[in-house]
Amino acid sequence: MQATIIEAINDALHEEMATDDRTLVFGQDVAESGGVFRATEGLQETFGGDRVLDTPLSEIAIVGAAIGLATYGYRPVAEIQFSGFLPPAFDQLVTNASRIRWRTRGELTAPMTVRTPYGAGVRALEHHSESLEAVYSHIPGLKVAVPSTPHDAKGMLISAIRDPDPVLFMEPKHVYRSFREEVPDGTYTEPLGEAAVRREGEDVTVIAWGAMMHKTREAVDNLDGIDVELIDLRSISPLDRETVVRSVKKTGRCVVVHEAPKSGGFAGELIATINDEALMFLEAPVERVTGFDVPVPLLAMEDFYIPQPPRIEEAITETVNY
Amino acid sequence: MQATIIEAINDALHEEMATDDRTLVFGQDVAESGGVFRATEGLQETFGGDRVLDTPLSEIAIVGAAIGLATYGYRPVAEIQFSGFLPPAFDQLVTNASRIRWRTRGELTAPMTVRTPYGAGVRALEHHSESLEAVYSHIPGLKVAVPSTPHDAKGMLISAIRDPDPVLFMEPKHVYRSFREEVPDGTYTEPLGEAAVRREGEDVTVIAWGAMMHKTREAVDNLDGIDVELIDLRSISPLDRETVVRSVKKTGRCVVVHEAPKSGGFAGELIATINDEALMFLEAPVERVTGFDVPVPLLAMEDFYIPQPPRIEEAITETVNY
Amino acid sequence: MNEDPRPAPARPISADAETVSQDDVDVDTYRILEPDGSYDAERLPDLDDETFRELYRWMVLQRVFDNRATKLQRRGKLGTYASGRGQEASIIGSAFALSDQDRIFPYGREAGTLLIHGLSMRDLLLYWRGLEDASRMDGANSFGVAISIGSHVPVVTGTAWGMKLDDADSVAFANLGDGATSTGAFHEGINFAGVLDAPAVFFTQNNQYAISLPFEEQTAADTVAQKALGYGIDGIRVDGNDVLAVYNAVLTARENAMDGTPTLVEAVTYRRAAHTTSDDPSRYRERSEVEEWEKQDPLERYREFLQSEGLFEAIDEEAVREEIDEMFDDAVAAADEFAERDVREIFEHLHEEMPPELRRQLSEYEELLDERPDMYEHIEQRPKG
Amino acid sequence: MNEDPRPAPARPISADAETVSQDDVDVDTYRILEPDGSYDAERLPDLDDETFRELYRWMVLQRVFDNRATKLQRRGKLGTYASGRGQEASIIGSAFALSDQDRIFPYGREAGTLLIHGLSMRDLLLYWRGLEDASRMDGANSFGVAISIGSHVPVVTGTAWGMKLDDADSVAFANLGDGATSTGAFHEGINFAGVLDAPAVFFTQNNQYAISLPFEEQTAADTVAQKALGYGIDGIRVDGNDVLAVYNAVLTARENAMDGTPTLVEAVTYRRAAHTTSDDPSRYRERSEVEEWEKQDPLERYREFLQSEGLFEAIDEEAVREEIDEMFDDAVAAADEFAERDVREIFEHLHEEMPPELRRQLSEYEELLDERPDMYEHIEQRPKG
Ligand SMILES: Cc1ncc(C[n+]2csc(CCOP(=O)(O)OP(=O)(O)O)c2C)c(N)n1
Ligand SMILES: Cc1ncc(C[n+]2csc(CCOP(=O)(O)OP(=O)(O)O)c2C)c(N)n1
Ligand SMILES: [Mg+2]
Ligand SMILES: [Mg+2]
Repeated sequence: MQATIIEAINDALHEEMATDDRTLVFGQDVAESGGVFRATEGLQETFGGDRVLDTPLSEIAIVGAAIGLATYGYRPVAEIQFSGFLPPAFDQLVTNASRIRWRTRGELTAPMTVRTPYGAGVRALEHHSESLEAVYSHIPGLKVAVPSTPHDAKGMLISAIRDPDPVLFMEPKHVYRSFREEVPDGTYTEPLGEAAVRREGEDVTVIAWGAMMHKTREAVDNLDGIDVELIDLRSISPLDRETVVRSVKKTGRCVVVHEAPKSGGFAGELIATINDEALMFLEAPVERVTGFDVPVPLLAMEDFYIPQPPRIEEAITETVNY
Repeated sequence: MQATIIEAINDALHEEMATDDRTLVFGQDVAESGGVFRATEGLQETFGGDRVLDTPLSEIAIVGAAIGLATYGYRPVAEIQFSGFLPPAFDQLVTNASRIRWRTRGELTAPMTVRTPYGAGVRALEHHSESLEAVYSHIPGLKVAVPSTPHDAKGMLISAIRDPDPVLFMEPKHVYRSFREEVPDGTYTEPLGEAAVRREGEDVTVIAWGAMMHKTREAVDNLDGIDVELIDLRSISPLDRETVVRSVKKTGRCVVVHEAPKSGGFAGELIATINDEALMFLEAPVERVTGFDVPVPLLAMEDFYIPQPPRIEEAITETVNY
Repeated sequence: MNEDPRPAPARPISADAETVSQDDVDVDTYRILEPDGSYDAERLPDLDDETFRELYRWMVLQRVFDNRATKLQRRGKLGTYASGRGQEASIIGSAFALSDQDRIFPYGREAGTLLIHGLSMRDLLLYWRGLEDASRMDGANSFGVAISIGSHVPVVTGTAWGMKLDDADSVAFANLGDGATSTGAFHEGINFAGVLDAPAVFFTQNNQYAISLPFEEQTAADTVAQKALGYGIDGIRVDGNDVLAVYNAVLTARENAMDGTPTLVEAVTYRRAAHTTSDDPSRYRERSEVEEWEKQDPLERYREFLQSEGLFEAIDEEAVREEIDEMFDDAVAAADEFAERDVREIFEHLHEEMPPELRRQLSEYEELLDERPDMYEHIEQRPKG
Repeated sequence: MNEDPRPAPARPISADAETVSQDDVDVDTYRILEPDGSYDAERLPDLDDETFRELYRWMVLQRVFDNRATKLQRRGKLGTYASGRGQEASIIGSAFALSDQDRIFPYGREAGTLLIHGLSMRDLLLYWRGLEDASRMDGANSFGVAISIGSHVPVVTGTAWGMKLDDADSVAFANLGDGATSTGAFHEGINFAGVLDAPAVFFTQNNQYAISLPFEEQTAADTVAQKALGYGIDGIRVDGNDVLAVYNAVLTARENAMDGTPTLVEAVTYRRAAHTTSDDPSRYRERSEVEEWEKQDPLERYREFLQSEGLFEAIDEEAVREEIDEMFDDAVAAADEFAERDVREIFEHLHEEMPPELRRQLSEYEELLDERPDMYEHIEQRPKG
């Protein structure tokens, strides 16, 4: 079928709910109303109120209950309505979700998924536009996935739900509906922990993920005469170091694009990885095209904040001409 | 006077409480009992129960109330008993403390300090040994300081309290009492945002902060024939890029030591900075000596986790011999 | 030691420990104006005639503002908007009970509260247009809007604590929704306020929904007010569609608070509009339910009272509405004239002194914007609606 | 519109909104055994004589274990230890009310609970020696200890929810302290449990302190039990030094919970020991206060009951203590024999499958440990005491 990202996610949830009756979906406004972005539309009708449930406005309890269910044998898929509202539950991720397997030496495990739309560009209110993947990537035991296409959104979400360990599934809400592509019917998985090379090239490696993949692709398409290798990172943690390193060894140049503020952003880990394993192949500094070290502006100014294609183009050109 | 870090902190609090009567100190067990590490000992006796207060077991409320007080004109110095218990208040840091000046365009400001002991090595229970400075460094608007000496602890804490914006002050509890040094009486400040070069050298730049400074110094002292430039980072945010870059341009080699897990750790930002501004000076990859990508083990095994001098020595030697 | 000494409680052993439950406590709903038009004269607040009328005019203003703003949004000239329709008595009644010294912590729906307390209508519109500059809250003694639900509650406690230390004649006043009562921040903030005897008023507009979730599914507690008992503070449950009752309730709460008892007020009302302009309430509630509440319209109820008291004659409702419409038009015009923002604005006001790295980011960006004017093809300085 | 329509509430306008407060609710403390030795025969649980005696033996075990563990710590052979001294009735009484199917969420002081429910004494000692391997909770149906106070409460709710979905004959049982009731996690977890009608028992040992902070300063609420009202669930306040009352209270709570009413139990007791072996309580409380509570010793109170019932004769207390001491000695010996841990242990069990980067970190580290045997000068695999 042809599907947008949001449709693909909805489809993945339907598939997994049908496949494994220990899969549960809950969160704010996910059941009765089908989710503020309609990601969970139709689930309650199909699978009933026991398995698809609206929760109170309690992010701690949403994530905490997911842990309690998962360690008891269920496969919870919790939604946090916007990733800007995940910080209240940060402690549950750090203190319990990511380490219950560790703490109990494998006796209890937390096969749970926390889905949350992230990123700027939808003209929403404050706290609706954050991208804190770098923060979550630093929690050992927590996987962090960010799909950028409908195909991956479905396949990776199914992988996340089936994963034996907790996965934070960050959804690029800016491109939830911006395009359709062919998405296989039925069940399939896309692996977590593997980047995808979207375009092979010789001149420069460009790495992005989530919504930034699309800004980056636009930039790449605008660049004549530069043979870009474009990597969709897809997994922030675990990081597919191999694909990144292999590519940079080939091209000798690299640009990383992300929405989050520059300082402390995930580009740092990528650059450190390149430094570790491909430093001597670098012909130019790795460029970062990122959000600025400020909160995401309110809607009137947010476009200034988001890395736009011309910025990305400049960085690529500069890197190639370095 | 000769003072340990904990004594220097206590002294700084006494000084600032005496200097500015809008300074308040609160947190769990800080008043009546003087703090589990005795950082706040004697404050309540001297400054009274109105200004030095025990709070309930409510990290959200501790940080939240500090914001409310600071925006109302007070200078709160809140203690979070162990940095492993700061995650419940993460949202208050992200959502309110770091951005109230931004949100109100400077009308309201949050001149507040959150003190918290961080790091492993004191044989405590789970969640008592974390080092999440990289996480906090990624929040625009929040300063993050980590002193490593009594002199800095006092001077930087006074700076933090006087800072017009929120400062997270992470104290290396592992070395709270491990040594004394001369600490000036009375009031003085050490700037935030400035690293200190602890030892000049030509062969390799070694960067550490907090408790790791001491492990690192031990390693450096063990290394014969390597002329190390040793940088105590002191401020994680804002980062003193200049000092780092200047040093690496000189030495062409660098090792970063931190306690936190490697992936997503703050070494990434340092390496990215070096990549930005000194890549072509690098004669070897920057080495990271860090905690592993696991939670800090419980007390029986924690020494395995902490970067010990021989590990640091190896990394320095390898980098120099690269 | 017996290896397995426990009796199997699965075979029920009769146990009789007494429980305490919400049935053990009566929570009355305070009301002055009955839906049938009668009222409790004893309870009438001691206001002069003009103030009685002003209350009405401000309720009309809230209604008109909400309508106009919603329309503006539909025309793509405002961002997402959250209407207070149905909650006018709660919004205006509470606002009237506060003094200029009180610090307000808004949660979004209370246009009238902010306007009464000094914010200009232009700035309020600019806020909903997503302009940082408007959150300055110029003229009002107000914190920024707590978009992260419940996140302001502990901050309110801190400010109230400061007021107590200063012996100030004021309170910190939180506006919040029923949804916020499910958050950890609510709990920690109010519990701490109780310990501190802080002069804080936690004013909960229980409009029966947190987006699609009805109050009954947010908590098994029958009321918000009873949550006060868990904190050892006072609770007041008030008819949130009765502006005079709300006024008295918040005055009472305010006095209590200044006397050292923080108070949790629950104004029982109803959100008649969609959650925001992005929401479609037909997905989760029946139109008939809304209609039931329309019959309890707070403006009508209060108008009846004014009429029965002979106070309404001096109000020319038509003229009032026209005046408000004009204010709104002027505000939109002023908002439209508000200069395009300079990119510097998003770099400023985060730190008292901009750190070097941020300065560099700004100057590099300014250069880029110069060199690549096509950047502006990607930058729209307006709501998309 | 009047520019400043508000009356100045500083001139107090009399307002009379009724408040609800904790004075409106009576929270009785359930008790069976009076401190004076009398008891309420009606309330006695229906246990056989041997079980009555087992209750006593386990209380002794808790007491002895705490003493011995504290001493072991003083000798540098255990990490920080948190004693349950004074809370034996709460710890043992609650443990006896639970079935094997119930999942326990411990908070640290309840040695007896874990031992009753199948953990070996060796493993419990290893836990306090900081060995990950012990947190496996071998033999017990238990979650890991919630060292982050309150953090387990929403997890308990989730597990109870799962039990409800499974129609299981069990509850999720949280042990927590009074301190935990101030956390946001407590609030969100219990409120959600109320909404879910989840079979959860939240058992609060109100031992009057959160480290140095007395209960009165943790909350303005008079009791923990009344906090149930804010969640629409049931509360039970029980004398936590009366083992039979605690047993009945938890049985009641458990039955309620399985019938769909989660229950918050407050066991009123006292922490007679230091908070942990790192704490010095003389900094914040008077010895006389401790002595007052020593008079209410839970073991003595229960012994008197057993004596008056003629049940005590069959107990040779000396022998019981000796037996426990021996068990403890054996457990220490077994713990001492527990092999030195291999470094792999800290890399394992975080992921089902170790990610490549972590595998690399491990193998590099193993190499380093080989090459630099002086690493072991920095690595001590034991508590420092
Ligand atoms: C912490 C947090 N979680 C989720 C949201 C998304 N959200 C916005 S408003 C809302 C419901 C708020 O309900 P209530 O507090 O009753 O206020 P109302 O909108 O009914 O006035 C939700 C869930 C949010 N803004 N903040
Ligand atoms: C979230 C969190 N904050 C702070 C601490 C430090 N701390 C450990 S125990 C304790 C007091 C706990 O009191 P209570 O819940 O009453 O349990 P008790 O120790 O009295 O049995 C504190 C503050 C912690 N462990 N977790
Ligand atoms: Mg509501
Ligand atoms: Mg306690």
